[in-house]
Amino acid sequence: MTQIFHPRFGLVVKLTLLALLALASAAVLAWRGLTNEAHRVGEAVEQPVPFSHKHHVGDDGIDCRYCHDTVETSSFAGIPPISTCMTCHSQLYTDQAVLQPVVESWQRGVALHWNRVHQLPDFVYFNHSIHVAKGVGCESCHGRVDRMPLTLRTQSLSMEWCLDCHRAPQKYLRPRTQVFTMGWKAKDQEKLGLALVERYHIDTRRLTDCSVCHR
Amino acid sequence: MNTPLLAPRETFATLTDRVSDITLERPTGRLWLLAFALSFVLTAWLGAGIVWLLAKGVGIWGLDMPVAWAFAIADYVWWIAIGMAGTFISGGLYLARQGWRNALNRYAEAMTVFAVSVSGIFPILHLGRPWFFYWLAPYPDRMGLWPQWRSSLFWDFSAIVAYLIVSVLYFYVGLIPDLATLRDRARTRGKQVFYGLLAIGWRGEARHWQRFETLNLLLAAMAVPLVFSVHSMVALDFSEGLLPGWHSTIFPPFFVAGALFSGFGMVLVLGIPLRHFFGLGDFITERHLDNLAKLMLAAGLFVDYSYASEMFNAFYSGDRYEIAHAMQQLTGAYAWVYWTIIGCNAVSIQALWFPRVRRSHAALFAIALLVLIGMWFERFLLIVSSLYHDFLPSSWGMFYPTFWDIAFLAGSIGLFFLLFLLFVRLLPLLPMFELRKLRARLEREGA
Amino acid sequence: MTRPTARDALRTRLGDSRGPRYWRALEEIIEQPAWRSRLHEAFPQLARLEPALDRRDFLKLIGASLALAGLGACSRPPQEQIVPWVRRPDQLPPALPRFYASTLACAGDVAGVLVETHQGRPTKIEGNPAHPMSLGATTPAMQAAVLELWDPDRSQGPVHDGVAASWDAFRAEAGRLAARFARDGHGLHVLGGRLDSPTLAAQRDAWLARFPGAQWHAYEAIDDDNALAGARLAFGTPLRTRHRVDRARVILALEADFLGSQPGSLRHARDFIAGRDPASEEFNRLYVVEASPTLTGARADHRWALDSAHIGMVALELGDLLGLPGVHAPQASGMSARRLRALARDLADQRGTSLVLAGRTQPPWVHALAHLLNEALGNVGHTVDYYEPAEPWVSSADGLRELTRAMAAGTVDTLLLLDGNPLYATPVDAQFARLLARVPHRIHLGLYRDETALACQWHLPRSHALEGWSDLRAADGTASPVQPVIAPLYDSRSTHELLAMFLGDTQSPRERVQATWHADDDAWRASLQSGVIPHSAPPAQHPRVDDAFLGHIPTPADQPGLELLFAPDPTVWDGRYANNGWLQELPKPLTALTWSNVALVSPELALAHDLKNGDALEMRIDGRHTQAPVWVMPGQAARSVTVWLGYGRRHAGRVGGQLGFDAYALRTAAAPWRVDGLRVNRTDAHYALATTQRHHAMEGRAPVRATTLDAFRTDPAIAQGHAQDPPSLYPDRLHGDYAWGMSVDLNACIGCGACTIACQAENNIPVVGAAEVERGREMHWIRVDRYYEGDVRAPRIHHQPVPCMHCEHAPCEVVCPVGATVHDAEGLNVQVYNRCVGTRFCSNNCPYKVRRFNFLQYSDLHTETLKAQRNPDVTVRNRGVMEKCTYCIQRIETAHIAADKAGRRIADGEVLTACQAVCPTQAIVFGDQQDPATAVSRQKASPRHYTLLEELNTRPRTTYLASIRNPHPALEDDA
Amino acid sequence: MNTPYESRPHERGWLARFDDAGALLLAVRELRGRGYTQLEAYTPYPVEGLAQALGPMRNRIPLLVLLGGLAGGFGTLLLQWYASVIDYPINVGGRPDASWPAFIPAALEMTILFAALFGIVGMFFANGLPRLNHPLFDVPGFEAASRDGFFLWLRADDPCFDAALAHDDLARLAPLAIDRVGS
Repeated sequence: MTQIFHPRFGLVVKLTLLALLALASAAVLAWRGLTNEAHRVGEAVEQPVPFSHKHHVGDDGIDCRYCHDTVETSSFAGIPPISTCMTCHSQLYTDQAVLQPVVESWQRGVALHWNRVHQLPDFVYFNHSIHVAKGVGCESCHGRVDRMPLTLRTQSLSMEWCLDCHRAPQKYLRPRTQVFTMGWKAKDQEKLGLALVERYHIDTRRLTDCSVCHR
Repeated sequence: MNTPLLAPRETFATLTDRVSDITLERPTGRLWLLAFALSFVLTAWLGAGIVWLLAKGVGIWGLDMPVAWAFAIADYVWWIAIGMAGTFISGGLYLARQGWRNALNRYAEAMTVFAVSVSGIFPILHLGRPWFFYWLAPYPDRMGLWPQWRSSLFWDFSAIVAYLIVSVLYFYVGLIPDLATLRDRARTRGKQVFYGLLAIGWRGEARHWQRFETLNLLLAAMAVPLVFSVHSMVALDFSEGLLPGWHSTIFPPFFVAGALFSGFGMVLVLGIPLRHFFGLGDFITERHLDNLAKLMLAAGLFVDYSYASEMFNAFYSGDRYEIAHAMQQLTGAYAWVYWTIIGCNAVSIQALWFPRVRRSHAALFAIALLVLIGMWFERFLLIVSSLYHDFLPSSWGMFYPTFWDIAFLAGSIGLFFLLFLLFVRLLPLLPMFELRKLRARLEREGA
Repeated sequence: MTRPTARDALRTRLGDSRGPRYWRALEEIIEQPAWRSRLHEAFPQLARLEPALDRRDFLKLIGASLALAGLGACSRPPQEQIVPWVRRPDQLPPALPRFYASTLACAGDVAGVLVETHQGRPTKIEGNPAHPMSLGATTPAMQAAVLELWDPDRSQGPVHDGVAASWDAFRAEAGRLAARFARDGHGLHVLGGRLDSPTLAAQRDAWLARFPGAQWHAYEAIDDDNALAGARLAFGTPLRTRHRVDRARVILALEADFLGSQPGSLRHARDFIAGRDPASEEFNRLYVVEASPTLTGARADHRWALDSAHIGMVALELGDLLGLPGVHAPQASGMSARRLRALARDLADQRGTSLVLAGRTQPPWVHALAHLLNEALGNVGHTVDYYEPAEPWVSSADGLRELTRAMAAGTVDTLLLLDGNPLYATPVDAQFARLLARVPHRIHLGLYRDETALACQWHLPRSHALEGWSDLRAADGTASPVQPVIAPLYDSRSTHELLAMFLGDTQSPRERVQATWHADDDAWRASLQSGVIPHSAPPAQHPRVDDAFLGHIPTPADQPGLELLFAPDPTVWDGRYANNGWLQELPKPLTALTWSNVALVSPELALAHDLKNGDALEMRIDGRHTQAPVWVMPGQAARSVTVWLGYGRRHAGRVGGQLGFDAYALRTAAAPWRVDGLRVNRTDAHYALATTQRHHAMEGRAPVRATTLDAFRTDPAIAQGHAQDPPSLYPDRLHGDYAWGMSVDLNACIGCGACTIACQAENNIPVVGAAEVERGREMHWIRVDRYYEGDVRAPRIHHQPVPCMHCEHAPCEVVCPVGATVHDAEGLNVQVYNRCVGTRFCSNNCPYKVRRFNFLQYSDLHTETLKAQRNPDVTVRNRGVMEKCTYCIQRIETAHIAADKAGRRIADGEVLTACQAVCPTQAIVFGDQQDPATAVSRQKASPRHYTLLEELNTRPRTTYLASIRNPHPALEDDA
Repeated sequence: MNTPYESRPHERGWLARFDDAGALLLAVRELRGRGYTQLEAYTPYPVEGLAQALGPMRNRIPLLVLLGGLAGGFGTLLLQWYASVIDYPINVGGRPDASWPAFIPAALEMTILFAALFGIVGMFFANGLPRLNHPLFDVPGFEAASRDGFFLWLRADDPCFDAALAHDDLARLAPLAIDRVGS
């Protein structure tokens, strides 16, 4: 009888098996990475006009509600009509090239198409007004927009992420007066949070119910 | 019947040569090619069905409200039940030290592996959104969700996964020594490499044998509770429901018996032709067939008993819905199915009381076939008869199978035989090392 | 020996199925060769089992379904965009729905509505509580108006000689015609429909003045000629009748379907049920004499089946017994003296609080007689009064006759067809198609390019009722404004605008309507907000009946043969809603049929001709003939065969074409409602009928609990099962701040099916098509079950709406392997579509079978207009997921958020489920059952309260109140 | 042609073939008696007592199976409890969060699965498989070991191994053949 395999062949076989295993798991991870978000966290989104929250919020100190004026009344925070932009930009920087699309939109009356940054699936029913009313700061989900030259997402917006707050809102709640302030910090978040849960009558029993977000 | 379990003329050498030559030397027969072609066509039909199903949805089947489960689930239960006998023969009879199992367990196990694999197709494709089947498995997902542990479907999912993995490995481990034999006897380089790789360098060293035997014993000891539990889980898929006819505690044993019953049927349906075409009379003797027939009869009688007790319980319970369900079975729209089942599973097997019938291969084959048919109808009736007339008369309905329901049933049979025919060509039909062991034992007993 | 006749055979078999015992499916009584048919049922030959590849009609219906739909989940979602306003219109935040008061005229009835709009898209119709003929309720047809608005098959632009044209082109044409007929209007004919819009009436007068000699005809396939002609017989003038059902203690309906197909049904139903509260002393009693069962008959305490021809005789015999001078029946009605005497005494005892109604199918003299009886019983001014219709009544039959005569004579030069489909919807003997071809200039205004449109040179798209200004007058004479809730989707005009074009009237549409009412802007705005024009209803009159008509009452020729009856289709009416998927798929009351009409035959007839449901029946009546599928109707009068109009459309659109059979082919202008001498014979052909309920017997399981008033008064708990819930092994899980529950009062439900279609509109429930319904795959979240009880010839009929029960110990939840259906803290059994993988075990395990599964891609993801119709607050389900009633969770959550923001509790009645809101009789009550003060808690405290299948101990949140009948003591045994 | 008597660099020992299990067993006992420890016996089927005769061996398979079973079973129970009580308690059909009876079936299946996996993997490791290349495969006639050959390998790494003596010791046991292993 003679050898069928070269001495080192055994090693080759074992390595191949390991390689296959690694490949499979890599494929799964890659697939999961791809399927869930339209664009990744921290990835600035291309816009028709390079609108800078940093400039408007950080430098000029314009309140969120000046543009997103339905955030307290409606599920949709509201994307400002061009007329809102024109309140200032009919005087300021009117000749700036970057503002051309806005000016045109205003003159021609054709709408401007912004690209969504915070995008949820259709079966998720998020309501801004209730979150604002219960003391969830803009910053908690949108990050420090006052430091964003170009708007980008800072949170994954995955269900797990939502649950993190819905399971223990006290970790993030702030007084209603501070909802729109950027970079606000509580001295003792845990203590304050629990107090606010009390004060704002937040029924934590149902916060993780499916029906709260899905209909 | 006292014919020896192994023809005396078969020595270590001869039996090894005869069995291994079937795979190594024997040319591919025309009959095999024919069978292969046929099963290939059926499998292709299944393939087309799967594509169409993924494209359109489960609506291509005849499912409706209230009958939201039908053919696919019946097929699933039928196949997984057939799988059971293999494990029982190689595991249960091994523990029971039944020497006659040795000739059978290899192809019976192969049957198990293929039947379980085929059955696994159905529960997945039966989902409304098959591509999410993995949501039944617990894994850290982005939704922070888990399977719903209380559902018998989850229990069944874990049972199938465990059963599939264990039975495949059990089958492979048992093959290793025989693969070594094929490696050593192969003449062409290709075969040497093929079997050499599969045999992973088995040499038959005494200590290796020792560990190998321990493992085999333990696997056997685990395989038996495994199959029983698997079929209990399958039963719970129904008895966890509150439908009249489903909500019953006798289901698990009932299913186990039914599984053995149909399993032995399949073992015979496969064994008799194998024995005939490959001249394995020396190994699969009259006595083997006789024993199988007796086992099938025993299992059958248990099944018949559960039919009886089902009826009795229905009427004894005094529960309106149970009684109505029983009456539906006896006289309702599907009564003809019920009586077919009785004919196949209760009446036909009574012939097995007579040694003459057990000795006639044709009769045995025919009865086994009837049993298989009867058991499929039984699964079908079990599912549909409870669904089509449940609690509120207003929602009563019927089930009408479609072209595609048939396609999946026929296709699955095709796929099973496709795999089995490949097994016949590529792997040893009988466990040579166990036969050698048996030969040695017989000699010792003889001396 | 001699074979007994079929009739005897039936009697003997019926003999043992009488009395309290519930009888089984009809097939079991009229013994079919049972097992063969069952074998067929179980495994029909493969021929029937299409490989679903050549499903043209189906594909057309749902639009090409996207292959591998769900596999989309494996790619990144597309980048969404946000498009802001340039200048935002001054209105509420975009995400909140707004409601506009308007009025709809559907299926011969008029009621005020509130139209819900999302970002300017009308998505849902609610009744207008301020409108006397709605009181917050709507009919199924009104619910479906939204789908009609968004129907992609609507006509979208003017067409001239088959090629696309423009309104300018037509304006020119109109100008020419106007000039031509300005001096002499002869030859200019207009064919309109029911004249129920004051503004239209005004325009009509203007028209006739502007074009002297021009003629205006009005035709409706389903008219109320008999009622008005009857009033003319009785009073000399065609007065309209107002019925005050709520004041009536004893009601006799002579084939009058006042709860169903008659105008004012919504208000009548509310009033009728208001008079049937078992808790109060007052409890009315309803006698119905009719040939074919109607919703009214189904609710009757005594429903007596009698062929339509002899119903008048009953009225006469009754008048005789009541001692009315000059009243005597020339012929016996066949109604037993026992019944008549009891009925007469009952009516006489209730002087002033009784009420006699006659149906539109009865000849004028029966109506006149009804007026006479009401007068004799002193009901005038109490339960009934009369008013002069503000708009002159034009007889539909006369209108058609005059027009066709003129067309035949060739004196019609230009025919303007205002919104109607006479080519299809006219009796065959009018030969409208042939005559129309002779008219030189044919102009059609309509919502669809239908049969008539195709036969005209000019077809002009009409604006939908939700797209234009108008006004309408309801059955009680109340007028209310119609205001646009959306700009016309297509290049269309309203009827008013079209007429204005000819009249050279330059007012804006709004001004025109406002002008009709001489209302200043404030008053006008006020009535737009309330949805009612104040003081618009004509004053009541109490004229004396002139009984001269008694002199010449025709004696019905006592023919042994069959009589053929015509009835509007319960859902598609005269055929105008043929292309409306919601209405097509809404199960028709009593039969649960969808997508087709049938010929209703009595069990006796079925037995005599060995007919079973779906058999093709050949019907001949002097020369006219057609073939129709049979439906064996329990309670149908022995010699009456009823056919529904409205099917057999040839150019209805992609949904409504080629369904059912055309009953107009049997109809004549002279006898639009009933005709004698029908001959039928069975053919071997068979129709596949799509029904949503196949078994109508309760099998002794009593899902519906009913008892008589006397029995209930002696033992109020008679309908109840266990006092409280049976014990359970499981701990009681604590509830949230609210415990939502629902109660359905079966004593109030009249089985109209409005809840089903309202739910469909609210919850984006897809239409699946006839083939799928036939398979049992309809998607309705709330179904109305019908059960028959007792004698096949005179069954008791029960309705039971069944939504999800939201069981506290839900069987469905335990068996779901992925937790896609679970409970929330407030007791809702929630279905999480995006988690569902579609094992369907939940449905198998639901004892109430209320779950619905998307076996295929049912919801249309492509047609833009259909997408625009959807409710944005409800997820659109794709194939492969389970769905079911959610208690309108979107409405609960909206209320929740509003209340939570304000830091208050949700008030009782703040959350109305869609089914609850639409119900004309308020049979459905929803609310927090934890709070004893809420309406739902009070209902659940009633002694009539019971739980469906309570022996299963599923602890449902949806429970029922038993139904109470009030039979005449002397006729207990005689339903 | 070389005689067996001179020793070589790659000496691996001698392989003797016997005609049946009995003879092999005797030979093993004999050689053990002479103090040889590094013996290996190759048979076409498991021969009872042979392994023991070859000297003490460690067979940890049963222990591994036990451990695997425990891990699988309790691991599954723990996971189910954690998921439905700690991580995301949801009201399912009004059942308690920790529905122990319902947790058992899956645990049972996983017990068996993991026990089997541990056992099989353990067997491979303990037996040093896969081992595709082995000196014995060079020995002519060794293929009979998987047919009807009973072989005894006297390993060169045996402390008291001396090529010549060992060969004689083997020859004294009247084997069918003696071959050199390795070269």
